[in-house]
Amino acid sequence: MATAGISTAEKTEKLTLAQAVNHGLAQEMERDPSVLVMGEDVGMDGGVFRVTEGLLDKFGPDRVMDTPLAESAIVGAAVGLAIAGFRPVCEIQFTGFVYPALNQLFAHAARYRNRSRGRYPLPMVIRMPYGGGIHPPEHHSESYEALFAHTPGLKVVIPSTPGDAKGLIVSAIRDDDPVIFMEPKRIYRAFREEVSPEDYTVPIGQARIAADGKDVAIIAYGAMVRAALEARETLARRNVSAEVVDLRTINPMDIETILRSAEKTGRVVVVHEAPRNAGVGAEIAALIQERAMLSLLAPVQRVCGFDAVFPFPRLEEHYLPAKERVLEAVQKTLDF
Amino acid sequence: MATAGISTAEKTEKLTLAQAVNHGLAQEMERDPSVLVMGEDVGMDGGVFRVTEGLLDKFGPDRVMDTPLAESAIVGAAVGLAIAGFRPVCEIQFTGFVYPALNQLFAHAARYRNRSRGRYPLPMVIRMPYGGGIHPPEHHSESYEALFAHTPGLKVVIPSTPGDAKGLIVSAIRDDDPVIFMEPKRIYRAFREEVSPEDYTVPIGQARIAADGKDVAIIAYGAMVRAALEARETLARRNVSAEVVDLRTINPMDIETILRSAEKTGRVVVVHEAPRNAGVGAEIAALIQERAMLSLLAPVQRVCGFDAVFPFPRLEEHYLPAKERVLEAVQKTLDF
Amino acid sequence: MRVGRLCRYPVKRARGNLVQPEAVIKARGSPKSDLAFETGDKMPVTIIHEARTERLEILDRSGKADEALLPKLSSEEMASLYKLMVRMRRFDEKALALQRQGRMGTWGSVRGQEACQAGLAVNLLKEDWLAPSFREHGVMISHGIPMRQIYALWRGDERGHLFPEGVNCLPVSIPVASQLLHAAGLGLGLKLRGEKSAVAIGFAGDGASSEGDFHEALNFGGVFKSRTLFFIQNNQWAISVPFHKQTAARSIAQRAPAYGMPGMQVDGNDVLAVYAATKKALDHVRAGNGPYLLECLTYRMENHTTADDASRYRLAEELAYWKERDPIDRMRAFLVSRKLWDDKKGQALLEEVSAEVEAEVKAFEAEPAAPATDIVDFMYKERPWFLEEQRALLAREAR
Amino acid sequence: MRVGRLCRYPVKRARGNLVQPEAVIKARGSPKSDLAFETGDKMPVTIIHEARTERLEILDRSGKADEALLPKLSSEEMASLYKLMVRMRRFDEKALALQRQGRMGTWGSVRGQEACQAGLAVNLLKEDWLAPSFREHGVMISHGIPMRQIYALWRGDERGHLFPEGVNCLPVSIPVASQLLHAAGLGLGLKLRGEKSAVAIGFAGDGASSEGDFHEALNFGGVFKSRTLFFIQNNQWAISVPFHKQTAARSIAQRAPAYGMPGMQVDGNDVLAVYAATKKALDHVRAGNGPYLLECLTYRMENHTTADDASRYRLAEELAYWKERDPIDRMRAFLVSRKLWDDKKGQALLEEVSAEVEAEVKAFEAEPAAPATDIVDFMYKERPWFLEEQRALLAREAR
Ligand SMILES: Cc1ncc(C[n+]2csc(CCOP(=O)(O)OP(=O)(O)O)c2C)c(N)n1
Ligand SMILES: Cc1ncc(C[n+]2csc(CCOP(=O)(O)OP(=O)(O)O)c2C)c(N)n1
Ligand SMILES: [Mg+2]
Ligand SMILES: [Mg+2]
Repeated sequence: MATAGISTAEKTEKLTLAQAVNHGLAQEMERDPSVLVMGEDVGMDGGVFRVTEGLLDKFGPDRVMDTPLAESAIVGAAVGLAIAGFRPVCEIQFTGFVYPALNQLFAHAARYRNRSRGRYPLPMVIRMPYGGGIHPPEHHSESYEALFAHTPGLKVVIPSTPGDAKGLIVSAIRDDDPVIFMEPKRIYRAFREEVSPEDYTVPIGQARIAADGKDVAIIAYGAMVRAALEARETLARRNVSAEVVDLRTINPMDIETILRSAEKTGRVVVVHEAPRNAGVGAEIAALIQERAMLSLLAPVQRVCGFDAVFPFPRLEEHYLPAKERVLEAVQKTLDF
Repeated sequence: MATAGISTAEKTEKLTLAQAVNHGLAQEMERDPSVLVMGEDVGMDGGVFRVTEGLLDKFGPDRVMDTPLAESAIVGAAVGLAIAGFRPVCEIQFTGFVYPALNQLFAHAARYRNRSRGRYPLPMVIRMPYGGGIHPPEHHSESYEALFAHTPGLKVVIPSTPGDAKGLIVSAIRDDDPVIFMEPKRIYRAFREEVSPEDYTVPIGQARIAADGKDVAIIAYGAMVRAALEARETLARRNVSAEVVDLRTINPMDIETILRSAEKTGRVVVVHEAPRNAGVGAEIAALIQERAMLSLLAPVQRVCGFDAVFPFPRLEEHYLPAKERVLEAVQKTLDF
Repeated sequence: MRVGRLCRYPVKRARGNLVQPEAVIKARGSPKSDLAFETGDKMPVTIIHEARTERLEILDRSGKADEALLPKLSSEEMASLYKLMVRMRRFDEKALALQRQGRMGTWGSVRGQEACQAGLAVNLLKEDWLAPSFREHGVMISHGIPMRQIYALWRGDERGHLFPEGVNCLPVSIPVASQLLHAAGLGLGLKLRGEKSAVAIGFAGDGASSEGDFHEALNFGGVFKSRTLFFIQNNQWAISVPFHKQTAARSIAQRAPAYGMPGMQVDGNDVLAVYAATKKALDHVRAGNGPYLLECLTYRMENHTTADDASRYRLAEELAYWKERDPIDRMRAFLVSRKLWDDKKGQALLEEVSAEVEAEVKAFEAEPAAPATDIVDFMYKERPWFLEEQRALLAREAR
Repeated sequence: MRVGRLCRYPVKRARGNLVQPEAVIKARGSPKSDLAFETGDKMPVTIIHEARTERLEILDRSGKADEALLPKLSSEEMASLYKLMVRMRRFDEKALALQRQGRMGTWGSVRGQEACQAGLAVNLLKEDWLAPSFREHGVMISHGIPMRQIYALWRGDERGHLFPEGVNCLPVSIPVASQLLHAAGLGLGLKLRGEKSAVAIGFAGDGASSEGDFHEALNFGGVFKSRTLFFIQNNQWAISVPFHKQTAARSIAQRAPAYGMPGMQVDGNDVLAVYAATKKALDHVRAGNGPYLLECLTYRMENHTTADDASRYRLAEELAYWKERDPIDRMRAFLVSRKLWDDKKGQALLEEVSAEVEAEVKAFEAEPAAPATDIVDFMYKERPWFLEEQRALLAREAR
């Protein structure tokens, strides 16, 4: 049977990032009957972004569960389901609505393996769209990856392409530890890409050189990778060769790749949407100066969201880091 | 009337940090009838650490409220009380139990002034003991200041001495924005200090040079200031002159003082109990390399808690950063 | 080191007379549980609690009223209830039209819930506080918030939230149920201030009732007898999730006993019933008896928001069924049957509210966007150094 | 740019036939609310829900039983209930003694609640799962967890949590009420796995019942008919806060209707009543009828924990009152009155359990501390690079 969401194709297809996640979910549910999908509106509605579309029809209400409107219940019940032998994939409708679930995530999901001395690992995935760019009401544009990165026991993954999205969601589902899987909603459908219908994984913990260069390294993830690549084009015209590193995993970070690019170029700019203060960019800057200071030709620059609430739509474009701000930061490293 | 907690003294008294907070609370409640204290066991019991002791007898149940066991309710109701014209001071019994309140803190307390374009500022204080060192059960040793520092709209204050504790709690209560006030439970009663019975404040946003030096700057806060000072003594015997900076406010950070010490010494070690990854130490290192790289003689070193769950009591001493680890880090900056 | 030495809280080490003499405890009012003397004496099976939950309906769907229950309202007051509803609907329809034209952001329609919000609105005093969720436009414009501000808000402009001085309404709260706690705290604040009339209204939907904050708010309000009306509009859907998947309970109203407060359900498409029920509930709260839980059983006639497509999960026949129970048609039928309304009046009313709505649209669309620096300017009373730097960047880019 | 263009979710842009044909919705089972056909037809006041909450008591405080209600238990079974309680108390008393000597960490005593936990324990099957809070030692040791492990745990050693294979018990959960959600999810998992007997028991106290997670867990369990017994020990105190300050409700049991599940209150100091009530509740859950809410009304005889000093907030006379209602004395009186127990038996039992307890203490105290590297070794299945580095530091310091 064919429904909108799910691929029945034998050969490579052009998919959006949202569809790629959908295909990854469908493939894993097919392969492993212990995989469950649960969350608000994930069933009949297929998720407000249609990422779980078609799964209810294909796998039925025992494996695709519309839950009550209660995020703590979604994650807390998933903990129990994981202990019962399932691999729940929870959807939190927006990152701005994950806070009610933080007690279950921080006090339990992140700690259960450790607390039980390895007896109860929790193979669970918490998916959530994150970031700005869709002009929604308040609370629909948050980027809170630093919270999860700062919490020992969680892994944090953020794809930036359809191909990675499928490979990473599969890895996340197969991972025996809780994985926070943040999806850049801004590029859910921004572009399509050839995605193999095969069963493949992209390993958690490995960054990707999105484009190589020698003068400066731009480290980004999620929707910001595009801003980085746009900046790279402009820089090329100015005869500046920029390398773009797509982090893909926020925790555990790919320290080798980060240091290699830093040492190779001597100049680093980190880009993310989240606020600056104690954000992921701070960690990257701290690590680089700690471990590669002597190869630095300039201080690591950070291009972040403001230390302010994400604005309502009419001012949204002023909040998000854009190509111009990346260029400005790169210039700083060149002029230093 | 005199009860255990509350000072009636006219002249300077030797107080513990816990007593100093208690005196600050009592003085402000005396001065300003809109100040309320609310939380679990803050009334009849005087708080599990006795920080609110005597307040119920002195100010009555309408101003000192034992709440139901519900952290989201404590903070959420405080938001409403602040809008009604009160200045609630909430106690969260331990930082490890603040997670259920994070939705109210992140989605509302931190955003209300901004959301209402200044119409509804929220003068409220959220007090919570934090950190390790008392050999308690799980969840009683957490240090999560980075969460709050990363959330725009909150201020984060951590005293390390009785004198500062009183002056800072008073400033926090008088502040028109929400202040997270984290109390280092480990040193609640570790030592006494002369504290003036006068009405005085210590400004939020200003660090303190706990001890000056010229070869290396050790930046710490809360209970870690003592580890830093102990390290300083040992270093002195090795003819290394260490400056100790007590941050006091985590957000907004005192950038001038931090940079001045960094530029003066060229070597910086940051110490905190919280995990490393995207912690406050990362922000400090990032800021220093960003703004003072040329004066650095070595990379900024971080001495943090492990990226692991705070262990149960039998292994606790191995988790907490101690003098030895600080010395090791200082040596790294000297050998660089 | 002796294990556990450090792990007692410092009870024994703090100063002063820590062990409270019995006298002191008694003086403070014994905290002894009122249950403390209830077991081990009686036998065998005792009924410790009984509860019944009622639903009030006054108008049937054809507009025929139960005379006995008819609230004592003058003809004008009856008509004004109707007028309020028509004004709300016109306001709402306009927003949907603007959204289709790309002149409005995501809009959550109040269509179908006008009776709930009008029946409440006419019982409100100026000094009452609203703690709205995102679907309370109807009662908000009735409580004194200019339409233009709500339009501006959902068009994506924070300045819409700067409500006129003296209009007691909190900003729109989007995390469902969270505002119920603000209403509980505000209601307690009003009590502590010694208010004798003002109360706080906390709004939430059927979906929101599953959140932990719903529970904590009602329980907190109950314990402190806060001056709060918990006003639940059960429109039977939470986006795509129907009420029977939201909870195994048959109603929200039957949760009142769980918090030791009174509660009831009312036909939310029957404005006279909502009027009567709200009046009863507000009398209870205003008198200082503590909070009240009122559930309005209504129906969401539109998509969840303009971002939603309800045809994916909802049957057309269900919608048709509820069209026949439209709160506005029902009240009009009632008024007409009593000769209190006719087409001429209807025409005049429509022209009046349409003119108002058009004027408000003009006004909000005339507003230029706020300066980008507004992003950082309302975060704290004083801007810290980093926001000064970030503000400079925004200002630079603006040039 | 046209405002709002981006702010619709991409309904219109995704591929395929998005608007579900009615047929498909029907085929999936119409999500139509079962309330959808209930308003606008009936008039005027209807009772939509009635609930009564019962409390069961079988033994009065003198140990006299209500014959009619006496559960059908053999003499041995009756005695075994008593033995379980004595074993729990001895285990608990020993921990308190160790703590006073600095050989134990913070200890939360189960004294006074033995009847709740013994009455439940004897109804448990090996395959049942416990989701304990921090005061469930009694039922835990009865369900097969070695005393030494619970001692080790509260002495501050995570290895205590490595319960024996096949003993279905989750680690102790300290954030109150949070474990109720694990029990709800586990109970759903057991249902999905097609279990016909196994159930999950979620434990919480009266204070915990105020947390949002209590509400979310019972509501979730109710919706999914999970195989979960929500077992609430209302010992009337949450540290220093008495039950009547915890909620305006008179009982926890009366909250069952709020979640569409059955519930009752039982005298938690009456082990026969707890036995009977638990049996009834477990039969309901095992049969697949969904969750059950059982409230045991009991009393915390000790300080909250060894870190607490209850004399600061609790009247001596209240404690005295409850001493007269001690669950163990009461059951002994009953057994003695039936010639099922005497001092000789009592002496033998005491010696037996004391010997066991002493052996267990020896065993746990013989355990050397775990290596410091354990701090990082259980965080993830594989250690990431930073934990390798941190492990090296710990190893270095250990040398
Ligand atoms: C805490 C939280 N989780 C998720 C959402 C996303 N969301 C917005 S409205 C909604 C459904 C709300 O249903 P209900 O409470 O019945 O209100 P209604 O929309 O029917 O008025 C959801 C899930 C949210 N706003 N807040
Ligand atoms: C979420 C959370 N907040 C606060 C605490 C601190 N605390 C530990 S036990 C307790 C009281 C619990 O009372 P109750 O639920 O009645 O259980 P009891 O101690 O009576 O067995 C509190 C407030 C906690 N453990 N978890
Ligand atoms: Mg609804
Ligand atoms: Mg209790």
